[in-house]
Order: sequence, then structure tokens, then C-alpha cells
Amino acid sequence: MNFWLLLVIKVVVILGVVLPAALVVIYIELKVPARMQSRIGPYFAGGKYGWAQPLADGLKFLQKEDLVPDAADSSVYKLAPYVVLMGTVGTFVIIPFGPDLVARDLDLGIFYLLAISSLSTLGVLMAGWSSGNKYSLIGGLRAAAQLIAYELPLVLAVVGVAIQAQTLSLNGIVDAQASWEWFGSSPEWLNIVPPYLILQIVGFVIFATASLAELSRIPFDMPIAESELTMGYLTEYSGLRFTMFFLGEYAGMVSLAAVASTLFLGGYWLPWVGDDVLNVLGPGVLLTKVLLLSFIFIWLRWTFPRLREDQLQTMAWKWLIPASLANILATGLLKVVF
Amino acid sequence: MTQLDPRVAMHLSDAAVSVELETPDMTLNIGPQHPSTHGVLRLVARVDGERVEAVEPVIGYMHRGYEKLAEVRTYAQTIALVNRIDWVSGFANEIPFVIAVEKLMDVEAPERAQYIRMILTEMARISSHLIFMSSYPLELGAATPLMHAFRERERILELIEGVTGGRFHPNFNRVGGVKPAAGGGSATKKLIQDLPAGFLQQARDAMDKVLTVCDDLDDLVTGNEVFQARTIGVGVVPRDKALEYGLSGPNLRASGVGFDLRKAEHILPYDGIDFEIPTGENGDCFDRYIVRLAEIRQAARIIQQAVDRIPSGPLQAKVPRVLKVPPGQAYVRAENPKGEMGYYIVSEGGRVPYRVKIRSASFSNLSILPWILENQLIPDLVAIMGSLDFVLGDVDR
Amino acid sequence: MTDSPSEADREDTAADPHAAFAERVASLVGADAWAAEHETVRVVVRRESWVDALRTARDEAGLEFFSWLSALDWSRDVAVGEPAADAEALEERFEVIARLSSVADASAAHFVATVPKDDPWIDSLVPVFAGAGWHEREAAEMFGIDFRGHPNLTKLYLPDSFEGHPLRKSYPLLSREVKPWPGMVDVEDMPSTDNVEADQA
Amino acid sequence: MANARPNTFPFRGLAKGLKVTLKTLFKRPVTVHYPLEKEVPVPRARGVIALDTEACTVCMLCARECPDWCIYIEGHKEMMPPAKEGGRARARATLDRFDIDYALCMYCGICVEVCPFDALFWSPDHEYSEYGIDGMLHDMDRLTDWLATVPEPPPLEA
Repeated sequence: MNFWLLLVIKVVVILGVVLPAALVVIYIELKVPARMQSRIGPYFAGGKYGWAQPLADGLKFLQKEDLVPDAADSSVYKLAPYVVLMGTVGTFVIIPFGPDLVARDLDLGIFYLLAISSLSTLGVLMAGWSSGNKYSLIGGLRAAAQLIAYELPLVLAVVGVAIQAQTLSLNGIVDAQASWEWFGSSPEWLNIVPPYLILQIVGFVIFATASLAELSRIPFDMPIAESELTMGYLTEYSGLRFTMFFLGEYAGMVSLAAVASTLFLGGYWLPWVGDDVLNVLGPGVLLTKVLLLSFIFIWLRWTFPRLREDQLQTMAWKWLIPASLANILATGLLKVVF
Repeated sequence: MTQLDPRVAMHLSDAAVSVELETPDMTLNIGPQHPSTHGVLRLVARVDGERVEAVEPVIGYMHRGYEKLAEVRTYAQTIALVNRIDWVSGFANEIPFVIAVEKLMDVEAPERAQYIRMILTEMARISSHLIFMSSYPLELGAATPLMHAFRERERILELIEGVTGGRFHPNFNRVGGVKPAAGGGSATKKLIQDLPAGFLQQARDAMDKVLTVCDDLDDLVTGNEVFQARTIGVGVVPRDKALEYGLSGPNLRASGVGFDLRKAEHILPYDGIDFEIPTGENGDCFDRYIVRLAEIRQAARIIQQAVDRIPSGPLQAKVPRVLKVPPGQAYVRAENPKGEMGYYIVSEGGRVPYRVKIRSASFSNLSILPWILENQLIPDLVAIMGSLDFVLGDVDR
Repeated sequence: MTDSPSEADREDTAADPHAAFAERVASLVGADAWAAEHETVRVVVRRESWVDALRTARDEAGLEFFSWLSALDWSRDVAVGEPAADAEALEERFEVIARLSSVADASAAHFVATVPKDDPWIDSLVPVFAGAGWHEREAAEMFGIDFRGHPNLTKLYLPDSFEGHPLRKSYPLLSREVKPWPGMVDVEDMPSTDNVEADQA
Repeated sequence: MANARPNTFPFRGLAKGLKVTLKTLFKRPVTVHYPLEKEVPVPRARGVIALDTEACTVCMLCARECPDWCIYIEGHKEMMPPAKEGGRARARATLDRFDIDYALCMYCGICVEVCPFDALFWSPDHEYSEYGIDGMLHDMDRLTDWLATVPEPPPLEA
């Protein structure tokens, strides 16, 4: 097939998966916390259960004026939201939705993943700096400090999985989980509980924690910290650009949840079924796992208060990074011994 | 600063480096519109990165001049005014004013009226503290305790409204008693007014719910490691500073002073009620939080006892229809949810007071801000400010 | 208004704990006069000994809680509200009032200093009670009293450009000037107002 | 008093909090859907003031006692025929104007309380928001309409 045609199809399909998934997560974020707080939540939009609320919100934002402050560095200011969105959507290039359903199966998949997801950090910093607002600046700097601190444990947590699977390709990692054999010779359908969830549980917890920090979600939402910095780096944004950030936040959540599902929960894989079936069911399986993880992220967010910036740094450097190093060491030792 | 937290010390040393590099300080205007200033408080903060070097609070955005307004209003009209000072506990504001006028006129409210005053004051206290229980975690980033606390506060407000007719501004106290709103159909004003039927039982039920939500808040907030990390050891107010700045109420008790005007002053029948005065030990944000949580439980206890003991009888002592207060001066203070609320009334014998000085708790509680916010981090600034539990109407009057 | 205790007051001292307390505080701080009406203790001190008197009260009378500070305008010229009972005989003056109380028991006292209108100053309490700072700023802008030695006697509530001292009795209340009183319209005599409220059976 | 200082083992506090939110997730919400579903205010609620023009004698007490000066009354005296044959002609005050400016009103209820002839009543109805501030001035007709919403007084506690 023509390269360009294929590229267009892949881009459309990825956007067609990521953006609706993000909308679904936004809907969960509206409805679930409402019930956790004894409220009803959105109700009118779409006729029943307010299912169209995220769309309605988006439409509302589109109608708003796109303000650029006088003091802003306007070209950087205008570009920033797209950089953020690009970083998160770019992740999906290598996420496998089925044995053959992957936009591009890179051999250096994990490497690419970590590199492209850091791009959104740049966008946040651009937004914070260019807004010409002191709150935005503090928010942007906090975001930079926080993302640097948490990129490390994130990477180190993934290293354990890479050692375990002996590959950097995400497809390879899913395959390795699917064909994992407990005690040398058990049949693969025994892997009802994804094997890496047990073997790399430390890595998973570190990865999930670091993801929360990467996403700037409570308890690590200091870059936004509504009660301290009004809205942090988002303070000056409005209209379409705010929508991009908003969408980027949830697309980021979907993408990190998809990565976590792939690395630790077996991705698209289900026991008992063959590859042909997985090519059909795979996206659904992955999406279910993504929504499950998103629910946990949302649940945490609506239960916990926020840490302080220095406490967050302490946690990263004094706890998460040593723990992930120990995890790598233990994984390596086990790999050598068995 | 007696004990220097190692983390703070670390920041201080960072700051020293910054000074050598001659990075200029930034002036950060926090407010008057800002999510954590509870309305229209403005803080002009000189910040060095995340560290706040000095803070100058600017107040007066909500100054309504109640002391001047009271000079042109009759006593009955002023009652409608004073419940707007600290609007989250409107009922409690009326009590000291009315009792000050009663003292000047040498009348005393009937016992049933006093019990109703006590029950509703404690309800106002619960409602005010529940607002704190909701807004304080929110300032630290936890949004869910807000709705849990508001859910139960709504019940309390509905009970207050059922009796007085107003959720926030009851305008219920009269000189010499209380006056239930003449609710409903024709000729009702000629009827004897009293508590609506079922109120006492509803109050009992509501107290059970309040105690349940206190347990929920314990699980959601008090025991939460993140919350404790944010509040324990933060914003310590030692006893002598608290007294010097006139901190009162839960803020003072958190610093270890077990002083409560409900026990010290005998203006409402608290004498026969069994309740404790919760105090803190360290005077930090966590203590201020935990003292308020304990006060909700004690207030519920007071109400449970009071509804069992409330005597029957009239609600109003005999008072002339046109109030002329004999010349004299009286200061009456009461334990408001926010602290010591008092009215100093100077009467010259007319229908309107010659001077009313309003001592509001939040004003003094907030005056400690420049001292307490020196050399704190921005997130701690929010945590400390929230823990003082002020209402701008109570600050600006 | 007289502040010197009458003979009757002195006889009551034994019976009234407030009067006893007032007398004790008055002798401690060297007050000119004292009173204890309506359970409100009032101790009059000279403005020259204002700060010393309050420091003594804090250190020796156990009144360590700074409650509030404000002022009172005794004026013959009253723009709004009702004038003083005996307006002609009134001596024009400010009274600066500070309230201290104890946190061990209910004892408390108002310390009153008379400040003449043509020379309105008094020493600042900030060195003794840091919390007096805001209260003094409020009294300064509202009454136009100079608190000597205050570190930052700027306006607290009012905008910096505000002119006048609103809590002075001679200051008019604008909202009552611009709008006529709706009650002025007269149609019928008001019903008799001196009957006694007896809604309760 | 017992201060709940740090927990005995790590993350217990976090887990307890998660339990509370999860538990609430499966409980019925307490809020109602406002325009579709309405909570009934208590009978004594001070929502809006209703006027009974028949009872009003234009005595001006309410306008005089109003702290906000938000009641505007005008009236004139009419000579009515004598009640009994051969009696004296009575002077009866008639309302020309009775306006309450709800933009100024602070809902204190003093006017209702001072009315000696039971002409003013509180109604719990509160749905009269307007797009402009001038719409908040309710005239005599509108105030009379509110009479229909005045509920029966609640029974009293024994």
C-alpha cells in the first residue's frame, strides 16, 4: 500500500481511538466523583445520564474568546497546547491494540515512548513561561522540577520490565507476558493474573505513582494547584487552547494508562484465545484495562489532598528512585539465577 | 522560630545562594480574587521562588461600616444587621448583641428562649465548623470532604430555617427572647409561635448524622498521611503569640489555652450541660483542625442534652414595643464558632445606640498573618491561612 | 458620663466581684477612676501613662489576652443618629478604649484614656501587644487619632485616597443623604406605639 | 484530648479514605435535579413577601421600620358611607402604591413583624429572579399574587 495513504489511515485511526477514549475518561471524571460526593453529576446533556457532557463542554470552550495576554510571548503561548497534545498522542504510535494492530512496532519502543512523553513537559514549561503571569511562571517551574524528578523513577520502573521481557519492543513485551510460564512448564492460560503485575509489582506501583506525578494529578497536582496558584500554567488560557490542554491532560491519562496496561497488565492480551480473535477483541481488552486504571487514578484524585513541592521531591529522590533501583537489581538477580 | 525544620533550613540555605546571585524578589499579589482567600482578602507577598519572605495583608474590600450603620438603626434593625457579620454562623452573631441590650435594659429572656438560643448557637457552630471541614481540605487539594461536610451542614441549615425562617440570616433573637417567624397563612401572627413540631426529634436525628460524618471525616482527612504531612508542624502559633495577637476560639485552644467563653461567661444556660473543651498541644495547623473537629462532636453532645432538657414556657419577656435603652455601657462577648465575638454598646437613652463597637474574632485571628507567614513556602501559606478559619465579613465588618 | 466611682459603688465593692476587680486593677495601674456597670469593668487612665498601665495590667493583673482597641467620639455635633443625652453639657473628646482579658477566668477590663480633640494622639500599644497594630490602624483612620510609635499607621480598611474619619459623629452617612426616607409620606397617624408586647400567652 | 497523630502502619490512612469514597460511590445521591425536581422549602422560609391589600390600612409602619428603606407606599383617604344608618361617614385609607424593592431588601422580616393588621406575609416561594435589576421591584399586584403561595402555618412543638 502507498506509504502516505497508510500514514493517513494510521493517524486517523489513532486520533479516532485516543480522543473518544479521552472523552470517556472525562465523562468518568465527571460522573464518578459526583457519586463519591453524594451528587448526581451531569444529567441533561445528551438526554440520558448526561453522556454528552464532555462534548458539550468542548463545544462551550470552542465558543469562548481565545485570549492572549498583552504580556505573553504570543507565538510560544499559542504553540504550547499543541506541543502538550502532540506528546501524548504520539505515544499511541507504538501501543499495540492487537497482535497486528499497531501503528509502528519499534524495536526501541520503550525508548521512543519515554522520549515522546517528555515532550509534553516542554509544552507545559512553554505555557508557564510565555503566559507572562507570575502564577503561570511558578506553575511552569514546578511542573519542570516535578517532571524531571518523576521521569527518572518512571524510566527505572520500566527497566525492570525490559529486563524481564528481554526486549524494548512493546509487542515483544506483551508476547513475553502471554507466553510466561510459571515454574518452567505451566500452560499459558494459567496467566489469568497478568504475570508482570506479580513479578514487577514494585515497578508497577512506582510506575503508577510516577504517572500520577507526570500527569500532575492529585496528590501531585502542584503545577496547577488551584488553591495556591489559581490554575498554575493554565491560568491565562481560554477557549480552544484551554480545550487542547484539557484534552491533552486526559489523553495523557489514557496514554499512560495504556502504557501501564501494556507493560504490566498484558496489554491487549487475553488468556485462552488465539491471535486472530485478539486482533478483533484486543482494542476492547486494552480499553477496559485503560478505563480500570483511569478509574483508579480518578479515585485517588478525589480522595487525597495534595503534597507540598518539597515533599514531592523528597518522595521522588529518597523513596521512588532508590526503590526502583533496588527493583532493577532484584529483577536482574532473579533473571540470572533462574 | 524556635525549632527549624530541616527542610525549611534547606530552603533557607538555598535562599542565601539566591541572594548571592542577586536574583530579585518577586512581588506576588495573592487576591483579592483568589481561590484560597475566602472572598476578598489580598496578600501582597514578597516571594523568592517558592519561599514567602514577607506578607502584607490588605483588607477592607468588604468593609461595610457596620459600626456606623448601627448608629442610625434601631436595636431591632441592628439585629438584622449583625447576623451578616460572620455569615456562616449568622445565628451566633446575634446572641452577644441581644444580650448586651438585655443587660442595659435589665431584662432576661425566659428559660425556654435561652435554651432555643443555645441549641441554635450550637447548630451555627456545627455549620460553621463543617464549612471549615470542607474548605480546609479543599485548600490542600482534597475536594471530596467538602461535599460530605456540606451534605450534613444542609440538614443543620434546614433545621435552623425551619425555626427561624432564614438559613443564613435568622434575625430570630429579640431583646427579651426569641421570635419565631410568623410563617404561613392568615392570622398566624395572632397565634402563639414556637418551635415547629418535630424539631426536637429532627435535631436528635441530625446530630446522629453529624457524628457519623465526623467519623467519615476522620477517615477521609484526619488519618490521611498526605494531610498530616501538610499540616503537622506547619504554622505553629505559640501560646504567648496567640494571646498577644488576640487569637481566640479554636485557634487559641489549639495553642493549648483551654479557655472557652461558654464556660467562662454565663449568658446562656451552658452550666447544666456536660461538655468538654478540646485543646491542642502544638498550635500547628493540624491542631487547629482537630480542635474544630472535636468541637463539632462536643456541640452535637450539647444539642443532644439540650433537646432533652428544654423547658416549656414563654419565648418572650415583657418588653416595650418601642425599645428605648437606658443610658449606659455594656460589653458582652460570646464564644462564636470563630472565637470571641463581642459588642460594646454605648447607649444614651435613645432608640438607636450612640456607639456600637463590634469585636469580631476573625479580625484578630487574621492580624497574626504577617508574623506567621514570614519565611513560609507558598503551599504552607495556603495551609496556614486556611487553618485560621476566617470569614471576610467577620474581618471587615 | 462620670467615671469616678460614687459612694454607692464603693459600698457595693464587696458584693460585686466586678467592682472588686475594677478597684484592684485601678490601684495596680494607678488609674484616675473606675466603674463596673453591667459587668463591664472600666478603668480610666491618663494618656501619658497609657502604655505603662496596660503593660502593668498584663504582667500583674493577669490580663494577658488582647481583645480589642477602639475609640469613642463624644461630640455635640452629630450628623446622623441620635445625639448624646446631655449634648450641651458634653465635653468634646475622644475616648480610646482597649480591652484586656484573662484566659484563666472571666475577668476583663476596659482601659480608657481621654484624648482631646484638638490634639488627638496617644502612644501606640504595639510594643506591648503586637496585635494592637491593626486595631490602632482602624481607630486612626476612623477617628483621626495619631498613635505615636506605630510602625505602619496607614489606612486599614479605607482606600488610601479616602478623606475624613467616618466614625466621627460629625461625619455624615452618604446613603442616608441621597435618598428620601420612604416613611416620610404621611397618610394616617401611626397606631399607638406604647402598648406592651405580649404575643406570648 | 486524643490527637490522631501518625498512623500505626503506613498508608492505613490513605486506604481508609479510599474506603469512604468507594462506599459513597454506591450510595444514593442526596442532591435533586433542580428544575425537574424541587425540594419543598419549610413553611417558615422567608422567600418573598405577600401583601393583602384588603387588610392594609396604609399606616406606614412597615416603610418606617424597614432598615433598608425598600418599601414605598402611597395612599389617599376616601370617605366611605357610614356603616350604620345615620352614623358618621368613615375615612378609609386606600393604597395607591405598595412597592417592595427586592434588590434592596435584606429579608429581615421586620415589616412582616411590625404590621399590626396582618397585611404582610412571608411566602417560601423564591423563584423570581430577573434579568434586570428593575425587575426586582415588585408592585402591588405582584405582591398580591404571592398571597396564593403562602402556606398554612406549621404545627408547633408541644
